[in-house]
Amino acid sequence: MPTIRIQREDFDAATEAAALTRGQTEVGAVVTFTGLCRAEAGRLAALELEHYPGMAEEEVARVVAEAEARWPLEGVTVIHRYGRIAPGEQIVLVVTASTHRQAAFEAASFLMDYLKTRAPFWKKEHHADGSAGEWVAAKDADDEALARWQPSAPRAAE
Amino acid sequence: MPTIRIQREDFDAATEAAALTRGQTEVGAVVTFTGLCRAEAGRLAALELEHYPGMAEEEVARVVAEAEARWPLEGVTVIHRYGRIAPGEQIVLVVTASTHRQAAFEAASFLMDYLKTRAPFWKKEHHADGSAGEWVAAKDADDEALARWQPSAPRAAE
Amino acid sequence: MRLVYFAWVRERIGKSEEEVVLPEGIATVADLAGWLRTRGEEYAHAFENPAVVRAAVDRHHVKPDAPIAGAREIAFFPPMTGG
Amino acid sequence: MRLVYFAWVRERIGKSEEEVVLPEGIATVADLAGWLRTRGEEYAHAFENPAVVRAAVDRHHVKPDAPIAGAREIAFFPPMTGG
Repeated sequence: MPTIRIQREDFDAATEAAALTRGQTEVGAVVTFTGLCRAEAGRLAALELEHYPGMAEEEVARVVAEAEARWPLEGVTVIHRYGRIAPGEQIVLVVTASTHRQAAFEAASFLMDYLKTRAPFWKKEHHADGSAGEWVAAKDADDEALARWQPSAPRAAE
Repeated sequence: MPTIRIQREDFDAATEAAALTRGQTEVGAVVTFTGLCRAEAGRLAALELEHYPGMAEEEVARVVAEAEARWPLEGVTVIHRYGRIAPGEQIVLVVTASTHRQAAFEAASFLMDYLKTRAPFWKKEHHADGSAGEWVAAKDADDEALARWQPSAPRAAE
Repeated sequence: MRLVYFAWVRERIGKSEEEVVLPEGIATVADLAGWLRTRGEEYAHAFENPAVVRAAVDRHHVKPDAPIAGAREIAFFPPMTGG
Repeated sequence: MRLVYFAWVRERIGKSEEEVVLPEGIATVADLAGWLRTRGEEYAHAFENPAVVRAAVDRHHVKPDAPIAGAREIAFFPPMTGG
């Protein structure tokens, strides 16, 4: 069973990773990805993360199910925060455990690419100088990152 | 400055990852890879890791320098243990920090592929049933994993 | 039918949700967006470039030609920027 | 010149290191491995398949045709299995 949490509170990556391997002796590889809020050279005071309650949990669960169908995983944890997040603070956590390292790496990378473009979260900037912040624009680079996982035809939806 | 340690003692991945981001506000992504000893369905009592003292540190440093030349990294930590390691215990740690997630993922994956095939470590199995253990054979899959990072001509050495 | 809005779509429309009764002939998400545009300046602003507004029907991402018959909740929002 | 051995190369030869004085005409790592093979059964066993034995000269990986002139320490070992 994957662990999926959408929460305002911070998380502890080590505790989550440890929970995934506790009592396990067939996990050979654990990959932990932590996404943090950057100050962008002092320009940013904070990010405000808005989410779609209900759909966020469901969509992350669908993305996790896709990863589990695609790679042999012994465990998956995804935690995504919402609310106000200051530079240096954590935003998102993905942990994957597998018998083999490439499965763990690829699944974690896949999950992040999909979360970036499919999980219903939106970031608004708060400027350090007090000026009105803007909604962060989606990046073409993120769509391109996603395309890596679709060697055949483009996806129907999305 | 990367952190590189070749040691008999266990390590704490969370402490190492935290050290890499402490006081930093431009790190957007941290990828942590932990390699663990598998029990292989109870067949294995332990792994004995032999290493080439001196060269191990130097070779890991060369591999890290290659990763730093190739990706924009804010920090790198590599810890590799030697000695007797029981199933469920940690063997190797790679932590990469970058402003962008793909750099952090790719550098960590690259480092693991290179450590597997270039760092002078050798694993010997101790069987759970007390029978004589064997040296673990190098895997073709690991050489193939390495080839991913060489889009042009094959490397001169190695 | 319940409509929910997020991020700058929500800000432009000036509300995060509403209940609507649809007129005849609104069959798809694109039809719905087109009808909403006619409901006032704030909606016209939110949907001024319909190609960039994404939609979800009952919490599933859909394309503009997705049917809305039987849907309980339809969401409109900009491209996601999570992660 | 100092020679060091690791893993099953070390086990087969029965020692982890030794100092040797090379005869004339030993110019490359492959030459050195070939000469070592003639020094007894244990060496012949270690180098029975020279293609699988790797070498490092002064702690750098090298290919069999690497020159050994001036080297202080040459290592022989099986393919690495770290990580």
